[in-house]
Amino acid sequence: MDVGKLVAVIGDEDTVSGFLLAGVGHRTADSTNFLIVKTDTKLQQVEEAFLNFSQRDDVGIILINQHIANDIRHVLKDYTQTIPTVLEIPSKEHPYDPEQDYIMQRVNMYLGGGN
Amino acid sequence: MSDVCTSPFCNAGWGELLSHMSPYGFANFGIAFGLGFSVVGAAWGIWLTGSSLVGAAVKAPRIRSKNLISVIFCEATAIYGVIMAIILANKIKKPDEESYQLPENWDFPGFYYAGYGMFSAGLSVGLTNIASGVSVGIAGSSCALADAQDASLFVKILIVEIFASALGIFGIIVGIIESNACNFPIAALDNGN
Amino acid sequence: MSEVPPTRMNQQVFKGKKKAAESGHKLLKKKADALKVKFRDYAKMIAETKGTMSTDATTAFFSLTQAEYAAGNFKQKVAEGTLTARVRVGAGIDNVAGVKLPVFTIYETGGPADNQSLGLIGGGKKVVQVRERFTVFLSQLIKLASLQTSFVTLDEAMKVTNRRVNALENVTIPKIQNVLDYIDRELDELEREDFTRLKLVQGKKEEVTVNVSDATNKMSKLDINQDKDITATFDAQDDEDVVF
Amino acid sequence: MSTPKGPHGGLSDFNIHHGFIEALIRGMRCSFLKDADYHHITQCENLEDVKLNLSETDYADAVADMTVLTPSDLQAAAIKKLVTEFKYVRTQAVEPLATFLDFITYEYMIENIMLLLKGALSGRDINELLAQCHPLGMFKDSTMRSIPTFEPNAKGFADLYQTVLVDTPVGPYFAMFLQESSNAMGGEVRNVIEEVEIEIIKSSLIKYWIEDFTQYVEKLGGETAEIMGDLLKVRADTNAINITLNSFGTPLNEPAMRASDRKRLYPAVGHLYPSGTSMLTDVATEEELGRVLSLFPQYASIWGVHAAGSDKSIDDAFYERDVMSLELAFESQMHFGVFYAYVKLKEQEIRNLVWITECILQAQKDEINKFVPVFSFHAPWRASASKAR
Repeated sequence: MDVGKLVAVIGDEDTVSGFLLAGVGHRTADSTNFLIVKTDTKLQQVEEAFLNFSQRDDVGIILINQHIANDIRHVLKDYTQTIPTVLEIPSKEHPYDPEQDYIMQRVNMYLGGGN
Repeated sequence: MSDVCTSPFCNAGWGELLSHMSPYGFANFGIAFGLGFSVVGAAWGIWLTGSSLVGAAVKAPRIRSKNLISVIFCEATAIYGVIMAIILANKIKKPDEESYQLPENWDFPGFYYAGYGMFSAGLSVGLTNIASGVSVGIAGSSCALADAQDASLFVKILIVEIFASALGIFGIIVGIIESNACNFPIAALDNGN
Repeated sequence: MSEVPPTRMNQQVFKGKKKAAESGHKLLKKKADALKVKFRDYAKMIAETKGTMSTDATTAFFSLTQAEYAAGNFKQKVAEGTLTARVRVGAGIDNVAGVKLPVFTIYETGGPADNQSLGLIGGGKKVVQVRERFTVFLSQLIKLASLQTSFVTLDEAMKVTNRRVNALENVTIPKIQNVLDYIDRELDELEREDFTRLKLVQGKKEEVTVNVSDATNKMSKLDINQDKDITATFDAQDDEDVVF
Repeated sequence: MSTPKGPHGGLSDFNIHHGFIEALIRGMRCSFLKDADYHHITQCENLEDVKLNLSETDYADAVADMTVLTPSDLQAAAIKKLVTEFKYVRTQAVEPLATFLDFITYEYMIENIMLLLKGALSGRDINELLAQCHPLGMFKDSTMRSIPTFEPNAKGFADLYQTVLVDTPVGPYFAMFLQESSNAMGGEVRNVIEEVEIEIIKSSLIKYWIEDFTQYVEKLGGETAEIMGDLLKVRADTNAINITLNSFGTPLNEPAMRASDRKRLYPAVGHLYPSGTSMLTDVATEEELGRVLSLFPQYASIWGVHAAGSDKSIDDAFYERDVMSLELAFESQMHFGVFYAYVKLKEQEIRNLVWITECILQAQKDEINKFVPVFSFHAPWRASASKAR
């Protein structure tokens, strides 16, 4: 086992390809650390992949496209672990919308309320 | 060539073959070649033009009636052949008196001249019309393709086609002039007059 | 509170408790403030990083588009073949005011890149550009991930600290104060009771001495006048003092 | 003087067999987007407008049933349209054009075969892989049907290669590659495919394809050999240059690999072959590559674009040059080059459309005009030619 944890990616083809090129991809005999979500990918698959990544102890960060995160928001809401960290990232078709990001909501509330 | 034929009935070669052919035969071959080659030229041209025209009209149907003119140009070469054939056919006259042998004072030079003349007139029309037909065909094919892309090119290429078509006219003009001098003698020459 | 026996001993104990609670409150308050400052910093940093992240993301995705224009559709090939993670994250720990914050650091194994010859026939340079852009984006994201984890952890820590501060301020200290007050009151009461008792005892004692002296006087002199004198020495007003 | 003639006919008899089909493909040339169309599309604010603009072009049918236009959907629809057109032409073609057209599809077949083999090896669902294949490079129906029946494991994979893929038209290229590599590696088919990178296998196959295609075109002779031969030579050179340039920074550029592996990828045809390619073998840095290319005037200018380091990349320069030579193929009649040119130019157009829609989608207005339009009056070579006139 190498040192360091993996970065898992759940996203559309562009996002996943990009990160794979950056070198996060890891394929072992029975599992991968990424999931390409296409239009015909079932929601259940996404949920399973997310739960799987979040339970693996070699995963440090889970990157997930925001529009996909919105689809499995019900799962994300119940997610309370600190590690792996779930990070919502923009995708090509869906520019980043801070309004939908749970963390950004908190940040804005705090900064807005604090000022 | 070990055994050279020495009999008087032996064929002495192409020269003898050609000189022994009847001038009527030559004249009629002239008509046949003139018409036949012209029609071959026309058909060839129409094929070249037609296939391109049909193909190009799939995507640009507007060219279909305009470019029929190319087909008509090709057709014209056949018509030249037909005209020439009719002119030549009218010039073949059989002798007034029917006999097994031509009389001694028959105008043999004129007779042969007419035969060879009409043969070559027919051949020149036929060959020029093949060339003309093919060249009109190629130009017409390009015309159809060009017109399909840009309608303004049609007239320009049509001029090229007209020049190609003119090649056939050269042939028919020369052919007519050539055949003008050809008169089949119909009676024996008047001796002493 | 009633279970606390109001003794001097206990008073001392509770005074100590109060002092401890107050200093604890002060410290926690300080910690809460420190956390709050940090928390604000993180919040600001997250807001900033998320802002730059979205521009990074745009350039990263656009480089992908450029590469696709130059190299054709190569995306499906990226996920093929064996892959070994070249970029991993190391988890360190940062300490802010006693709160342990997880920190991710980008960590490259230095292994060879997968599918190195992508775009060999054309567009290879653009593919390299995609690798670079996405690596930048990724490092940005990893930074953000640290910030975000810290943010959540700090948030949690702050909640706990604030709860403690509030608990000390609003529950524990008043409770101790109440106990102290009660002990004070009870002790005062006891004191006053003692005083009365003492006075009574004193009065009784004096009565006894007077009676004794009366008896001796009676016995020695047996004089009625002397009896009057004795009552005169007892001032009526003096007596009132002892009457409750 | 006689016009050069091959088995497919010359000026006077080409049309007898191929006149209709050539006219058809030239008629389809109308369907390329015009400068004005590009102008309108690049002005669009969102993809809805793009769709609206496209419905006035030849892509009307392709975009008609799309509710939301996305670049990838547009690409798929446009490729589908191209494939329909190509299939139509293919069904009308007679020999030797039919074989020529098949040669065009082999390039895509190579791509597909690689995808299938590599995908099957990493245990992907084969039906999913089939969906990703380029439709132009689809195999025969019977082959396609039999591919999913193989099990996605090592044995099934070997069976797949030995019983099905060998019989496909690109099978011989594959056999050649395997023979060449197994001499070097001494391994089995499976090992070779597992160990060699997909792009390198693909490059080798493409090299064999170019060589084979060139040979066929030479055999056809005439105008086709002249025009199509040149297109293929240029293609071969482009590949050689790109392989060299893109190998920098990868193991292929290591001195030992340069002569053994990289040299093998250079096609044995082209203007650069053989003196140029043998020089390219020893090239290790960009500077050296530039020095070699400066000996070849036609590539010196393209290299100049790269060396200048402007925001135009060498790929753009190659595309520009390709589009120019492909357009020029349309300038001559009665040869087969137009069919190849049509497919390649359409591909360029699809690339352009994807580029434009992506730019609009990602709000990159500054970049939107960085594409190479097809049959544009503003193309640099046309513009400079008309200025000179």
